[in-house]
Amino acid sequence: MGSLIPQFALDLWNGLPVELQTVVTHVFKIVIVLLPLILAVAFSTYFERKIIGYMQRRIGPNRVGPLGLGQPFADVIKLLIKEVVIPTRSNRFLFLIAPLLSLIPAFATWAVIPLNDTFVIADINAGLLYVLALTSLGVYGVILAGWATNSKYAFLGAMRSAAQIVAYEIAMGFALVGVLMAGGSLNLGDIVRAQEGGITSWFWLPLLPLFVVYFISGVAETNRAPFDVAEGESEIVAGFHVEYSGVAFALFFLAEYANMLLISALTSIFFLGGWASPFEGLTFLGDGSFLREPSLMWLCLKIAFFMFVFFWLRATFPRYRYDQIMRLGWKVFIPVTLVWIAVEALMAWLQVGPWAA
Amino acid sequence: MNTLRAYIKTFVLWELWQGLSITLRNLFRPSITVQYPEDKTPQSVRFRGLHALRRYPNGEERCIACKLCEAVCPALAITIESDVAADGTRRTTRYDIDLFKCIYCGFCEEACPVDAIVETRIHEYYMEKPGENIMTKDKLLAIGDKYDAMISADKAADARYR
Amino acid sequence: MSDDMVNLEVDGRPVQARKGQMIIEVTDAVGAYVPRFCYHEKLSIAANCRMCLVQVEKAPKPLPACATPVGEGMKIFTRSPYAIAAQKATMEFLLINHPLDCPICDQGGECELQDLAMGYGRDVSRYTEKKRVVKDKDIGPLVSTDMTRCIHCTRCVRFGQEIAGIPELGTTHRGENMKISTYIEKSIDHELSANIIDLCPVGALNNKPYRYSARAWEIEQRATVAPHDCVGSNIYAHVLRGTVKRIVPRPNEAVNETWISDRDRFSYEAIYSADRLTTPRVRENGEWRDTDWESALKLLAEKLQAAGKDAGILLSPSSTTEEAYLLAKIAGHLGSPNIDHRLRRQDFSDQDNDPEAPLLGLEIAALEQVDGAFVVGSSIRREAPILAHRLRKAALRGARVSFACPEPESYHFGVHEYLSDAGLLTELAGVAAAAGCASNPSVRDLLAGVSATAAQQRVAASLSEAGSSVVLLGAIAERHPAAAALRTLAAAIAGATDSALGYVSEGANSVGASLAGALPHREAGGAARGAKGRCAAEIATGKGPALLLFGAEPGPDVPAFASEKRGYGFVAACTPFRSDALEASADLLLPVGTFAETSGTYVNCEGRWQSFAGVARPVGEARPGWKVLRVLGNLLDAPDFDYENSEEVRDELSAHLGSTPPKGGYAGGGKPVKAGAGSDDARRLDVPMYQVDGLVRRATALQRTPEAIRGREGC
Amino acid sequence: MFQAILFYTFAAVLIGAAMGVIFSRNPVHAVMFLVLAFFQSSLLWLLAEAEFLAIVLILVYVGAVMVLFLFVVMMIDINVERVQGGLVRYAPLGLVIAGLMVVELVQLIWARSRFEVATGGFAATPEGYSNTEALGAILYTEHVYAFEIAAVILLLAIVAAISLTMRKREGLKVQNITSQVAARAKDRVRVVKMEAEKRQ
Amino acid sequence: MIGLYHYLTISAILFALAVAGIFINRRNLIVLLMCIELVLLAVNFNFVAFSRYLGDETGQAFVFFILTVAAAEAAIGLAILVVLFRNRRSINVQELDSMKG
Repeated sequence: MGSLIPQFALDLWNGLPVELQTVVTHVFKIVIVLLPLILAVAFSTYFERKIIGYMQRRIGPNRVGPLGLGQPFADVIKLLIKEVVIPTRSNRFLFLIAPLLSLIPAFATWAVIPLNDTFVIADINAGLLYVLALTSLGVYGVILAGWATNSKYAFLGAMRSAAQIVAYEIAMGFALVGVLMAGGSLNLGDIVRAQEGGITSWFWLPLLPLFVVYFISGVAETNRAPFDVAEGESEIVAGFHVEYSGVAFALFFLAEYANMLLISALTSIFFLGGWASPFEGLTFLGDGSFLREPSLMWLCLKIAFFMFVFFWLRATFPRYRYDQIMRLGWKVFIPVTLVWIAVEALMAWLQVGPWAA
Repeated sequence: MNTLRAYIKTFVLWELWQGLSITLRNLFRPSITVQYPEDKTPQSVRFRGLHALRRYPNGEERCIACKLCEAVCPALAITIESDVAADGTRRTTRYDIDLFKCIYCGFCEEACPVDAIVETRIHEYYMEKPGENIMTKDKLLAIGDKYDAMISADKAADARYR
Repeated sequence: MSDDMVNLEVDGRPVQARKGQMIIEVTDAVGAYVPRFCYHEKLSIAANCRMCLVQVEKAPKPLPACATPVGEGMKIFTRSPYAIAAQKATMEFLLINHPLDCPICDQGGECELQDLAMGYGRDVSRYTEKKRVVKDKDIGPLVSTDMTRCIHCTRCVRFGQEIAGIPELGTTHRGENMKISTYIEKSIDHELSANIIDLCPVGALNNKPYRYSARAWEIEQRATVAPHDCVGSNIYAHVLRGTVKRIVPRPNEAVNETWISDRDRFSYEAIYSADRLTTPRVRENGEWRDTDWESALKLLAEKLQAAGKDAGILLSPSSTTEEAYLLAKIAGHLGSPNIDHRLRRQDFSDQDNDPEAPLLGLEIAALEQVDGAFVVGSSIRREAPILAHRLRKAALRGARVSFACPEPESYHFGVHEYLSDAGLLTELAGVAAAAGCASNPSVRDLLAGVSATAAQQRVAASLSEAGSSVVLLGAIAERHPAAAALRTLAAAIAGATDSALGYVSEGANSVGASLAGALPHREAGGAARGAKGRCAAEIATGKGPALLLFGAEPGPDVPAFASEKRGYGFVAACTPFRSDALEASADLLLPVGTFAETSGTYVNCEGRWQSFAGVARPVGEARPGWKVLRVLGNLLDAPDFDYENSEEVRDELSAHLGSTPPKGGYAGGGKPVKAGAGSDDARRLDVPMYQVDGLVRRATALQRTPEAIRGREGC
Repeated sequence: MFQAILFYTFAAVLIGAAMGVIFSRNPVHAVMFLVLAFFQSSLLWLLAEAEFLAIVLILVYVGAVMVLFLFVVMMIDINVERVQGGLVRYAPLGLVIAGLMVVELVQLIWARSRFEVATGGFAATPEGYSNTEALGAILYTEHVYAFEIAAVILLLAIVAAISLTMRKREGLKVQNITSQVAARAKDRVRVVKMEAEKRQ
Repeated sequence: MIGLYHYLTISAILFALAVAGIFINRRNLIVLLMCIELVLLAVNFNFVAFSRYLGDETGQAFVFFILTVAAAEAAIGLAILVVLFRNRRSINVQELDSMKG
């Protein structure tokens, strides 16, 4: 590696103050994570339409570019050149800041997500807490967008969505309590490392109820179908972002898909062993096989799988009724997680599962 | 026993899996999409699209301003004004169809005693400016003249079933 | 139960009927509908369509219900298979020669044949032979013909013979060659003749101006009142998208039965004439230009305010009562008594003896019950065709109806006496002398040296011998230069022969205008004005700062006011139409609605208040007259002018008038009246039938009739 | 130096946000300013290397309590004009008192600092020190009773808040979803056999 | 070097502002509650600063408890406020002078 970079560049780099070096390396890391992320968001809209299309025995986008692959770019360009209409009597500042408020936490959370054993932007000890703290911030974007629009539909959508997010956050939090009990650390890298040893030693098996609850709560948290009452078009037009158009709407769109990717990544890390290979223990694959090696590819595959499940759910289920969503969150998921935490404590005490030291 | 089974089904999300399996199965089935502008599904000769006013072969307008189409129109899309023509016959001075109001039910066609108003198979049309949705008598006659062959062929094909 | 009742059964229901009634009258009374074409309540029975065949028990054949008198114990079946088969067979024959061109027939949708063919016609015709074709006739500008459609019910023929009194149409040839036509090629010319349009059950006789312009089902029928004569015929306006398409009679036995005059039927054409004034117009420096209502009314208010008690107001006698009342109120607010509606009157010398309102003296329906009638100074067939029809009915009953009129007119019934040789005044004086009025102080001077001729004596005798009789004063008498003397004489005759005295007043609403106080000498309700104003003739010929013409046109309506005689500083006209004379004499033209566009009330000659609502959308910026006057009143700061609708105006006036009906007749007595100078030049006094008001003058179809042409040539 | 810049920036924004809280006419703006204030505090605590508390502050305050505030502010329809009417009237008094307190406290602090030697920064943390771990250690040992009591207080707060705002609504029809899901056609539909009516 | 006194100063200013806020917004119950949160934040600042200064985590443990209790207080305070508003249609402190609920 070192030889590839000219000496004068290295000299220049070493001549910089340490603080500046830190800033530059971090910015570089952030760009490395964010660019593919945004690209992934763009293409996940394409794959969503394709997958749902095929599930409904249609083709999906196929006009822009080969196989319709240019569709995301066409969408982006369209959204970028559209006018941002600001409703009269709306709160202009909050109206414009709200999309950013929902996008920033979705991206900022990626700071603590380890992409493989070594690469993570910020390897902090309280990583899990950081994730919880930032995911809880996403609600501000929604609630402010709804309120600042000064429209009853938007406000209703925002209220629904905010209440839903708060409700499911608790279930998510409890599920994560189970994860940190099993992983023994708040650091995400450590949690992944605690799952080493093949597909059976990943946490999804001992924490199966928590895994299910976490992922479904994640779906609810991102306001995706079948939990998308916040934008239930049959009742409240489009929910909190009714009046948003152009770039402002694109940001909400971006935030939604970034959140989906985030939930997928977090589920992979917490329950499916992150970058670990599912074939880790299988010796017949040969010693040097890349299939047995833990790598970024496995994480990406896992994320892709969960993204697929997001689309699959959307293609399958009709929209939940709002009161039933709340019932599911408060009366089913929270008790289930609490019970399983107790069961987990019992298992830890009896030294079974991941605690069988 | 049944209760127990119901509980187990609830906890393993049995019905949700059933639903998911349906969509997953369909994911691998061939799609039935028709690539519209290139491929078109076959059209019945009775297809009810854009309206046209017809003429007799000698060029005389068929419409006699009996206003039966206006009366039968359930959407009140047709507006007719009539008067005595120069040759003493009964003729329309105005024959407007509001395409925004029209529901393409074909009643006007059925009501017409002289087969003057017909609905053609044209369905690919558009408006660009406000007011273009009003089909005036001139526009309708022009369509009738232009697609006379198609209209006559459709009428002939459908005649034995009427 | 009296002897002349019989018991019978209709479709199993026991019914009682008078002897001599026809079956169809009984079935109609019990609501069992029998199809018919030729039968009509107002016409004689012809029984030539055979559609009304019903089954009567024990009768060997189906009997025509319209021509079979009821009998005791008769059992009638209107819906039995036998009856229906007979009716269907009749229908099949009727349809043999009918062209079935309903889609282009104006009768389509309101056609009796079409309706009944739905119930009684066959799906498929069995007739394969050649159909008969009849050449159309041109019978004038009012009625269009499609004689191939005729089913020979002869309603039109019977109407001519029985109602109009002149058999204009008739049948020629027999059997399949039978035709309805005028015997020689000519127009139908009677003033009621267009009623055959309504009578014709098929599309053979149709409304010519209305031809092909609308269909029965898309039309809205709105009730209103005809504005051309003092009868106030009840009419329906048929309105399509806010425009009047035609007028048909609204049956009202007390007023016009089921007939209306052609004038009432076709005058609507004028509403959409090219002469229609669509925006307020003002003359500035001799140039006419359009303006808006606000500035126009402000200008008018300013001028009227400045004129104050010298302002003059002339209104048409066909203005609604509300308009008259509001004008009187405005005049009162200005302090000006110079308001009048008696535009064509010349002799105002005894206007204090005018009755409260120029009433007919008896009800219109009672006119056909009189035994004697003496019509003075009225070509009544043209002035009020419906009244003439009532008189004809009376004459046919045996009443002796006499006329004294300088204008020769043919009457379609046996006239008892027609006094026209000497002048009107002389003839009337003779009759008065014959009636024994010499002792009457008011006419003593007039009768000095007068001896009655034989004809005059017969007239007097016909009145005094009659059980009930009436003396009617017409428009010519009112316009006569010696009107006061004529009226005094007529009153004396009426008094001496115990007859009612009545007026056939001008315009549609002379009675209403009089009651509303549009008079220079009386206020609303009949109280005398403190300061007497100038009467119509004086206003028209006089001088002053401002004049408001309401609905009246200089020239034909106000003969005395022509542009060159104009002595007013400012002349404003509220009028539906423009005319050259108006543009020459006026400074401001305000477009007001015609009778079809305004709501209002006409009080007819028997004192009947008939209110109507606006039926059509106003043309251009024309506004109902009462609204214009209301705003004018507001601009003049007149108190109590905040009317929401015309009903409030009417109710205010009727509350003002109280519950006692107005008095008609003659209010004078005692004081001798001098005969005014002037001749009865009929040409000058008579207004041709189709020239009476602005609407009629602009009704194109009416103006093409022979009557109108004669009238124009006569003028 | 770098740290000082960050500190002063965050401190300035924090104080500005606090001013915003007390001077905003619109309660929603006040809440948003308060959120900003908490965020800045959290950043300042991060600077002081109190990572755990910084994140918990965000999690608890910004993520939960302030959302609650926002909910309440948005849901109850406050007449802002009427409620905030006295702002101008009381502002001078409030500011005078605040200024007095600031002067006194700051004087006190800086007077003390004048005589104290330790004006320097905080003690450096040892290598491998985990704030979270250290805090956990004392919470679960020394302060375990207090910790339990705090948990009970939280539970109590939940119960209290719910029971306060719970509203029994008359005539509300509630579904029993379990029974709905468990329902089968044969339980609900009864096929009744009837004799066919005789022809009249 | 940023140290204890900086944090104490911030805390003092924050505290004073919060108290001023209580004076200024004495009509609006919600803002009063928010000012109390600010007061608690100022207190927490002191605890954190001293804990770091003394190198003793007990101060931070206290902050933890204060956060807990403050959250509970906010929840109950808001619940009371909502009930109050529901009954009186007002959150103006000066109008809440009746002892009867």
